[in-house]
Amino acid sequence: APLVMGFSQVGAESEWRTANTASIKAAAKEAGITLKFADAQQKQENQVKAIRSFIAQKVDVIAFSPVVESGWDTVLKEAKTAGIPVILTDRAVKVADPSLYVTFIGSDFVEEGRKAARWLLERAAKTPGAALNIVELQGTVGSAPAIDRKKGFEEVIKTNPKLQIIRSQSGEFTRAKGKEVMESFLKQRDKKIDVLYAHNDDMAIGAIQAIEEAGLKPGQDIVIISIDGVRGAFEAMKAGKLNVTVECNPLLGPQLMQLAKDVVAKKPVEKRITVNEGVFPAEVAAKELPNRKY
Amino acid sequence: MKRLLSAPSFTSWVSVVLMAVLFIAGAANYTGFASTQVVLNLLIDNAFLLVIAVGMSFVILSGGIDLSVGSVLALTTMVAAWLLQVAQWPAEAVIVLVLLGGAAFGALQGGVIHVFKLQPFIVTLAGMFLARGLCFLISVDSVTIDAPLFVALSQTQIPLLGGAFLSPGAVIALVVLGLGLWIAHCTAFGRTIYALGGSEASALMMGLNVGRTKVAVYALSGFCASLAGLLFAFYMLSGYGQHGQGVELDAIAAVVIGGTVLTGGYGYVAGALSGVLVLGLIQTLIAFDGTLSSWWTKIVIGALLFVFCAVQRLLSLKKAAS
Amino acid sequence: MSSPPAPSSFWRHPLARPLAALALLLAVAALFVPGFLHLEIKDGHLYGSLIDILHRAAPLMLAALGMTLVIATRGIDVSVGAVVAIAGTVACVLVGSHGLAIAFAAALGAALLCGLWNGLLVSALGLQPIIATLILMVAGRGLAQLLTDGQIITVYEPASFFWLGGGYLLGLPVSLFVVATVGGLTALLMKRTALGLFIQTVGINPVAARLAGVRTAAIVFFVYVYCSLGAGLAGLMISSNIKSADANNAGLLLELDAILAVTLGGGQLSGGKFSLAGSLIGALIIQTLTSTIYAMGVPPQVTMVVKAIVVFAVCISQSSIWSRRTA
Amino acid sequence: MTKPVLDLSGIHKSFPGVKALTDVSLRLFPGEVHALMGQNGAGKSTLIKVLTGLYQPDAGTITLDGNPIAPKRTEDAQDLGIRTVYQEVNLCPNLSVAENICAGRFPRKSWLGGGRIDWTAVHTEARRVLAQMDLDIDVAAPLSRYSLSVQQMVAIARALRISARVLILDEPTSSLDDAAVQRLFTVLRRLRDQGLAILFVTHFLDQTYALADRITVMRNGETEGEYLAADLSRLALVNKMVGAPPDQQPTRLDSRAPETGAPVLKAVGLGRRGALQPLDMELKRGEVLGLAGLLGSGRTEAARLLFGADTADEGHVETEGRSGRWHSPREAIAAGIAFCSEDRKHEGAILDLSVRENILLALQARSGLRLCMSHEQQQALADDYIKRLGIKTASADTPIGQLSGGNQQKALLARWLATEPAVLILDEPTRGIDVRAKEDLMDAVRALAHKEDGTGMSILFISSELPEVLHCSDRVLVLRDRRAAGEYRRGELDERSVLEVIAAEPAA
Ligand SMILES: Nc1ncnc2c1ncn2[C@@H]1O[C@H](COP(=O)(O)OP(=O)(O)OP(=O)(O)O)[C@@H](O)[C@H]1O
Ligand SMILES: Nc1ncnc2c1ncn2[C@@H]1O[C@H](COP(=O)(O)OP(=O)(O)OP(=O)(O)O)[C@@H](O)[C@H]1O
Ligand SMILES: [Mg+2]
Ligand SMILES: [Mg+2]
Repeated sequence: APLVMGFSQVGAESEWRTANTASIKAAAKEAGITLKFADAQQKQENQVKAIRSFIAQKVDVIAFSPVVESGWDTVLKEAKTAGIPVILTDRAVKVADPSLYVTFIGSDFVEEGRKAARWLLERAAKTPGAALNIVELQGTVGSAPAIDRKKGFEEVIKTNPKLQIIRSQSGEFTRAKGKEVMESFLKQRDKKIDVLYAHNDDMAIGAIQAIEEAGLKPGQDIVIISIDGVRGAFEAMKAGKLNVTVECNPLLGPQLMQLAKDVVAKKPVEKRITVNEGVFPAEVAAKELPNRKY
Repeated sequence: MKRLLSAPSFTSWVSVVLMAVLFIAGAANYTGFASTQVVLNLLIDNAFLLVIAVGMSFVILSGGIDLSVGSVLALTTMVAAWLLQVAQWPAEAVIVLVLLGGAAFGALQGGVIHVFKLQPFIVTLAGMFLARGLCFLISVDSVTIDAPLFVALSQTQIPLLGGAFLSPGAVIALVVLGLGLWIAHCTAFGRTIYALGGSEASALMMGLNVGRTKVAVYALSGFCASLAGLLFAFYMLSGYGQHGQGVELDAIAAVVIGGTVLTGGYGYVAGALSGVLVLGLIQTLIAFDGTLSSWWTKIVIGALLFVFCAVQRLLSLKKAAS
Repeated sequence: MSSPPAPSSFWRHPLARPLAALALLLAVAALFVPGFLHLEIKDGHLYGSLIDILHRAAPLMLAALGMTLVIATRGIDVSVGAVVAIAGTVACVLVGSHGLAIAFAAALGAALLCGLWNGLLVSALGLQPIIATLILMVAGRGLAQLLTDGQIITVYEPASFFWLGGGYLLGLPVSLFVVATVGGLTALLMKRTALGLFIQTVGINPVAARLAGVRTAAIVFFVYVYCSLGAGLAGLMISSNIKSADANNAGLLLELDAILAVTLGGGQLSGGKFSLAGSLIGALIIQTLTSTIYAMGVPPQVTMVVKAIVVFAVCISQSSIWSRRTA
Repeated sequence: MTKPVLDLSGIHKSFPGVKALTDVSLRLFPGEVHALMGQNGAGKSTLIKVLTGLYQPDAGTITLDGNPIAPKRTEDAQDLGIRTVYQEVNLCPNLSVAENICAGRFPRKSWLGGGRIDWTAVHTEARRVLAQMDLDIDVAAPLSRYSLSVQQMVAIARALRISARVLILDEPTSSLDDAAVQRLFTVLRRLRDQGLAILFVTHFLDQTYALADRITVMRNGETEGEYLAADLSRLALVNKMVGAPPDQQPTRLDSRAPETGAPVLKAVGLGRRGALQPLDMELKRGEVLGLAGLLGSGRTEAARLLFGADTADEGHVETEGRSGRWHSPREAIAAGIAFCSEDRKHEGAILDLSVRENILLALQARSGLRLCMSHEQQQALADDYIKRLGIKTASADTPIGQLSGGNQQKALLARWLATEPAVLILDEPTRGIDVRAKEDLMDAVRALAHKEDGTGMSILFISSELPEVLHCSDRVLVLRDRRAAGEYRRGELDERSVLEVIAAEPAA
């Protein structure tokens, strides 16, 4: 019988997520794995319910992208008791007993924040002297990527006192809110804005519109850094409106399926598997664009 | 049969029958569906929702609404986690404190509604922002709970026949439901709630204590929300400001599906159970199906909800006609 | 809607308190944020925070207008956000291939269908409004995502598509003219026909309304259709503004804001008397609050608490117990 | 002389724009029935609401047994031993009859039983109090299932259940029939003899004199005076209420309509299961047809079927031009029928809307969305009816909910008169309106029907007041047990014999 995998996805809140889902579904088909897919609509309790139903259905392996890091002990213990291995994707979980999951494959949000900051440090080094005022568009308050991307970014920025975050507000990961908040930032004329750091591409794209409508040139008057690396971001870079995007690779389907097979076959796997993620500055955008699958 | 048809609780019976139909459909289509544990999981996974729905039933029966429950749930998990992990309080003290806190939060809202003669919707909406905001003031990140009592409650399995089990949370929820039924049907307070929902002006003229009842109803709902928060904390072992997003709508939906009229005065607290189970069953069906994309999930939930409500409504209409 | 008797004192007027709340908010913003009230001409149109507020509030105002009527009949429509998503998506999917006119017509047509559906469930089937519209609230966003396969549809062409949500006319955002037109037409409809009277009648006492010969079912049906159409227009505006359709996030929780706007404007959720102007002011209060919070640089984790406190304060200031004391 | 139990003095109360009470005083003595009389809008109900804590007086003192009291809520008044039946039925329609009677003071199980409500005791208790008034209904059924008159009796039963010091009844008899009134009076007399002080508001002079020992007359929000019932003649009482010696009684020209008028409304075997047995009925042009019967005899049901408020499940209705069944009141209205319901609070008034809008509503609903007249015309129409029917209101823009009960009733009548219907169905139209207005109304009814030129309205007149029915009607149809029990021409019968027919045992 084909391998059965239960997969609990966070939701379909962004293009990134949709690409992630698509990759997993396609890879499962490719690998001949029967996929039980459950969408949690951004709620942890729904994920727990889904995992319980996977256990009841006696699937061979469970994989999921946790909505948050904590709160998984009980249900994972149930999975372990039922003898079903668990693979985490996309983000890690905090559990008292690390044997509750077999492996974790996915991105490191803190690292993404750091990468974004490092790019900015380099750029700042090229233009010594002037201080750089940064505005930050945060993700949804309390969400893991928002917390971690902020943390990583701030950690690195601290090393250069000339870099100052002058405003930081939540744009809830959406274009509309990103635009609205950026509009508001632009209206305050006490300090000049030099850099925009957005926690995802969607907000950056919204903010670009706001900057243009304020009569400024995005990418030139204001340097824009964002994270995710979705197609829209590359198009913006190609048009010179975005300076850099830090990739957060959603296409981990094939890797996940391979892992699942290994895990079920009881082959040893590493506890932490990172996916390849790059930093794409505007210069390489045109070349890279045709390669983007999402 | 005729008596059943004419009983005012007919709508509730319709829900039960429809639920059975949903379950049989699931059992026929998906392997592993027709097991005791799947049924019990409905209770285990929705224990917190059931507790909130019981509180919400009272609020809706009294002609009000409480939108703050989801946020109070989150705030409870957050405060509990903070007190346990950061302030290192004993678990028992934390439990008592958050329960009192939830009741106080609800009572405060009830007080504002009564004293200033404001609409419950808007006051509890502000309460919803407030409670959620307070979570983030404590911490934006999620806080793991490792207090032994909580862990024990989280992982205890109460064995039932045939290897199936129930969680302590589910048992607590059932007890709350029982208490709710008792309050609604056997106490003067419960009957005053119905009276209030039937006609507030009349209740006032009948010399019932409208003010105290209103405050108590919201206090009860706040209490249930914080108890649900504790169940949630047992369930997830974490405190987090994003917990319980949209739970208020689920609870309202459950109560209304269970046959309670949103404008108050008509319905049964027991309906909360059938409402919660219907919502849970729909989710379980979808999880078992496992082929739906995110958007088809939403569409199917909507469609099942529609079929359920429409059939329920048509059957009740037929009854009214006959 | 009936013309109130000449107000003996300013505070008796139903719009006085919402207006005062709005003024106070603006005053606070002006005090703490230098240049908040500053307006200048840029690229031939007015530019400044005040314009932003009006511009941003436009979709909410449209939704609030419809919600006002629904609430006046004792109903509620929680599907507004989903309709926003559907209309925006339909427009963005079609505009590239079929042109502006067809895209807009199709979007409004989709919204109309949503309204018909809601109206049918509430008035013909007799479902409770919150459940009837909850169905569309859940499924609607799914339908919108189905159209886009979960992607965000970005529109590059034609530029005229962006005019509705981002263009300017006579130095003011086009969206304002849309709101003014819709609001004006609605007000006319309420004043120059008996619709306003019937809506209130149905909201206050549906039994008596039926006995007086009012077509209660038709009235209820109409308000849901109207509300959805308003939401559809709001959806067009939002997607035109961000030049894309984000089926999952467009108009998320807009229904709550719309209901809040209606109540802040003095509408009673128990049905009956309503004030279109009040709801518009309510919408402006909400947007001013949001903009002020952004402008004052309130940290995002504190935002919610601030919002809650302001909503509490505005509500309590509108409580009827004050007027009784002063009367 | 004994001291008063309850003494109100110098009570002032004003609403925005209206002075409802000015320097009102009232004394209630134990063991006496005290009638509070006054025209519609005189301030009777307002005074009662002040007394029971529902409104706070602007000035004035209330003493109970010599101790000043200031009830802030109705419960306070209840705790002080003041029980009240308000003018409009103020009970909860969703609760059962028994609960409505016992709410607030449920019999409980003992501590051992968990202190929960003793439902058996609740039901027995409810049945006991209802039995005092000879009412034998299913007390477990929701209140909304019963007609207004039954609801009114339940409200009275609620007040009677707990022994109190003071019992206040605001127009308790407005929708009761004679037998029920007599039973109520028996109970009240007994309570009076037990030393209870009873305050009683009514517009029926007969009842006043049958029951009251003392009368306080109110006029325009002021106390006109307090009298012993024995010292005050009827005429004097009316004069004091109205404030001026009555202008010459209008000569009642009884211009009888030609009896050959064509039938404008005909019911053929019209019936509805559980509500009305098939009924044949004919209403001719310019005729007043009275519908008499006991409580629950099916008069309201007949009216509702004729109007399409309920759909009939057998038989049909014939009007000029069409025949069939109504599916909604709209159809009936379009065919020129109007129906003024007995339950003005739930089926008539749109409380938050102005008097003008309330008057205009049916007319507007008939002409659809297009405004049927300009704002000025509306105003003129409303003002016209306010003047013609003597509606006491600050202005046509006052919300109808702020009017006194009787004035609301008149405004609702105006709503239907404004549609100039061919057939007007009046269900208890005199409910709660004062003596003078009642006479005016009956004159108006006859005048509307009996036009010389034969264009008069046809009126179906339903009232629990048999004298009214007999006085007004050209023909009387008696209903008993939900079926027609006989039809009588004017003058064929007197009150006594009709009563016999009405109350006859149903033929087996
Ligand atoms: N809530 C209110 N707001 C404004 N005016 C009111 C209110 N209640 C009563 N009034 C006014 O006070 C006056 C006295 O009304 P009240 O109801 O006491 O009359 P009543 O003597 O009981 O008449 P009826 O015999 O018709 O019942 C009326 O003019 C009425 O319009
Ligand atoms: N005295 C009574 N005993 C038992 N049931 C009654 C009594 N009076 C009325 N009912 C109930 O009330 C219901 C409604 O009858 P209703 O009183 O409306 O008829 P009606 O002839 O219009 O009387 P009225 O107009 O005087 O109220 C009936 O279903 C009947 O069962
Ligand atoms: Mg009165
Ligand atoms: Mg009747």
